Amino acid sequence: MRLPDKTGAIEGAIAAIPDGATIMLGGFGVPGTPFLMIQELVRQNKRDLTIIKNDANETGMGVDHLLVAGCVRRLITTHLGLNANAIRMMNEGTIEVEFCAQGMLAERIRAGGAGLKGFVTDIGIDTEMGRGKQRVEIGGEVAMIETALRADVALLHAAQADTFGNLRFAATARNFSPLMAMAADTVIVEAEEIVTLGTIAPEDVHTPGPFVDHVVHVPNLSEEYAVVRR
Amino acid sequence: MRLPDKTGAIEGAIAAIPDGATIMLGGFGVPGTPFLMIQELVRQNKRDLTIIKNDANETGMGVDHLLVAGCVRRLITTHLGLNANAIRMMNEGTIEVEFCAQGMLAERIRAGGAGLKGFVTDIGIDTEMGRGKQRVEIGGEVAMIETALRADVALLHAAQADTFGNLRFAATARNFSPLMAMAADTVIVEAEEIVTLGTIAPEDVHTPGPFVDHVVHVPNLSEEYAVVRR
Amino acid sequence: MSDAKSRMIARAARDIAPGMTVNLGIGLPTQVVNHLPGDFPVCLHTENGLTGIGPTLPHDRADRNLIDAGGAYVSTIPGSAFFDSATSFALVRSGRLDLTMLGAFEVAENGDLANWKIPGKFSPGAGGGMELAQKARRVAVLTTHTDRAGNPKLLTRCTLPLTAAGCVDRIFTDMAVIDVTPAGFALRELAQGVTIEDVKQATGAPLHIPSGAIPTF
Amino acid sequence: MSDAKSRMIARAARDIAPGMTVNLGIGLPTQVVNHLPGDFPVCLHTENGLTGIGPTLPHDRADRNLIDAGGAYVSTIPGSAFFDSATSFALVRSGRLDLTMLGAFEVAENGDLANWKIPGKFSPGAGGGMELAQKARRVAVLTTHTDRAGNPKLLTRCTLPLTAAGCVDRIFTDMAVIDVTPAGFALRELAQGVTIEDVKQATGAPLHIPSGAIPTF
Repeated sequence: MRLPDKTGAIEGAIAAIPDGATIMLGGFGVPGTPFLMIQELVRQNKRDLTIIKNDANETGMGVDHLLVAGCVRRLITTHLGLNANAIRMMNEGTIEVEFCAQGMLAERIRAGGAGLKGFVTDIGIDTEMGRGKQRVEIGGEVAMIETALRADVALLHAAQADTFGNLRFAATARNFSPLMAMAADTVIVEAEEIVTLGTIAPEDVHTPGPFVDHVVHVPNLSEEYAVVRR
Repeated sequence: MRLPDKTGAIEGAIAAIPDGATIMLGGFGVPGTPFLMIQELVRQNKRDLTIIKNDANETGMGVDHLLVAGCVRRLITTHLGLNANAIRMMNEGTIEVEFCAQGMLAERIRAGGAGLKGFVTDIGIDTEMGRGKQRVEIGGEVAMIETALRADVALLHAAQADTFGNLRFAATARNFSPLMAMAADTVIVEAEEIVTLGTIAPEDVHTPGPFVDHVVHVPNLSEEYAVVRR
Repeated sequence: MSDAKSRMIARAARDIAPGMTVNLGIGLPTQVVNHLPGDFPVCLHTENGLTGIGPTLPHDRADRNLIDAGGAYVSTIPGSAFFDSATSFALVRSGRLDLTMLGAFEVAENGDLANWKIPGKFSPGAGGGMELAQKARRVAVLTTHTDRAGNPKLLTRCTLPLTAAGCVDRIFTDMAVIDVTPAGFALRELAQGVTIEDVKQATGAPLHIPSGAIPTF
Repeated sequence: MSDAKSRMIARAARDIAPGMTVNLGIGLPTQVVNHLPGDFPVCLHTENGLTGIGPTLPHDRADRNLIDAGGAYVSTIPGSAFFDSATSFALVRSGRLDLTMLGAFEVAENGDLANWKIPGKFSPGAGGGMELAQKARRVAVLTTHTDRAGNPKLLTRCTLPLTAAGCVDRIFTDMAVIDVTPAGFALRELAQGVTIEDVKQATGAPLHIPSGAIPTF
């Protein structure tokens, strides 16, 4: 046996994403955000997207390009504090925003990726984040059901990928990416380095290749990857 | 800052486990089973234990020593097919056995480790494994609640640990261990090799040190670690 | 192994398409891999935490930490990955397993599968079989057409506790290839030397026979 | 920074015991680390996936992929570990976080905390604060005793949306160290030059004054 090759070009991989798609984007702040694939979404003028990402980056970078270009209908996120533009669009009603506690967003995505329907938790039960959520009793205690999240597509940035899609992430760029890799019908990864099969030792794989559909090479990173404006 | 040292001796770490404790044991078959700590449990004659482990190893090894010595009251497991002794004790009523589907056992342990109360799934819904489980409706579909599992103690075998308890597992010896490391109040790890802080690169850690309480060195493995009798 | 069994296994191997991720259950299904060409592009999964299973190894060359879910010493190939049991079943339940091939005690014409328990006789626990059966995108069963006593294993309804309901897509036996369809069992192929009547007689449920020639394997 | 604020931060640092795993929230709490001895045995956690946070780095020496949850460039120390966001919050929710120190808009005498939303003015989302507040074994708040307009932040009941109910154990302010007890706020220590009366006046809820001398920080 040999493992299949999943490498391809960024344009074609992104072209297959329809308008109206639900898209998970890796990244917490700058690290892990797939800036080049986001730019390609904007270039191909995708419309009516639901975006699932920890944050909306900052004004002028990443998710903000999608917002400004009018690609986004709905945003599921944990924090918009560094993007005044996103908060303005939310307040004006230009975009819908669903807020999750950060660990709840991570866990909802993981539940989708683990083929579960949801999970039972007491996080936020005494807060407005707990409103409207289905209650259940376990062992005499009342808790809430958080529903699993899945997406049509996940766009992820990896430090290293092999041709089968085994992935390694750098430092805190890992964050939501391994979870999103499990939770989308199609997973597209931009990798700074693409290596031959066997270069990544089996013990050192962060995301196993079977979760990944397409690997695109991004040898030349845009300025966004290193710039922090704060 | 520097990270605390958690290394110690096997006898003391095991001595703190009371009779009646619920103990998770890593391992799927031979790989990952903490045979030396199991032997120490037997030597210290712990009683009335609830053991959570994928399988009961084989007759004459690992969990079987605990069964033969009468240490076990209850076993939560997925498969006893290679231990005729365990099946006999179950049928005779000498031990209680609770069977889970394998991925459900893994996920219940992970849910405990993730501080969740449980999760919602349809696995086994049409089978006798689904009997007696609380039903809920999500998105118009009926599913079941599987409750989280936690333990007083997890006993794990690692290939490598640093003095803070960052762990690496070998090959398929990983299996349930990273999940159990999150799901027990006290986590004791026997490691074939103990290395200085910084030897394991931060990107290459399988289980982060904060989940681990005690690390004991087992430079001389017993015959059980390599013997397969089938 | 009988010639018929061996042809059944070889025939099952032809249902593995290039690029698939596949889990081959303990027993007969494990042997399907021996019938794949050496450079065939496929990813084999085992539920104890490995994708990219390489050849089985003799004990003296084995890595003591590297087994498959059946306990056999296996190896890695370039691109293999190890992961924990939760990730392993996440892969199964989230739809990333294109195909599983499993053994069976009984298969019903509605696709119900029983392969883990015989009350009072055999109850070792379900292991990972339930999730493979319920969640793999495609479930194939490899089994002798009848049990040792000659009783049919393909039935109108299962009598044993189910592994999963309505999960089986196709059955490979030493007599035939049979699909589970909305109308029940449908004959697709015949083993060499086996007649339609032979299969009908050995099957404990109605068997739909399509018009036209039935291919042989 | 005022001398009083700086002493508050130094005092908070003394509540970190050797061997703890600690999450220091964005803002004032982050600065607590500067008051720990260089070889102090503690593990700092940040919710974007790192245990063992090392010193912050200037931009020109930073690793672009290595930040804390506040976006600051940080570094590793020997024994650091990276992990994904689910594992990071598993650590928080499963009780492995011995202590978190958080900022506050309001704290109530029953331990309720509000620090994420001011309806109509500030609603950027809760980030990771809810789980830190609800699940860390011990929750300390660092805050100025009053807001910029001089209004008390320690109240009988919170008026803003809660981050978590009944979660706060101790409050460090520029005026005092106050514990949340079953009987409400209890004064433990006074900042230099601050009187009991000063604290009472600046607190929007009854303040229990223990008998005996009140230590100063």
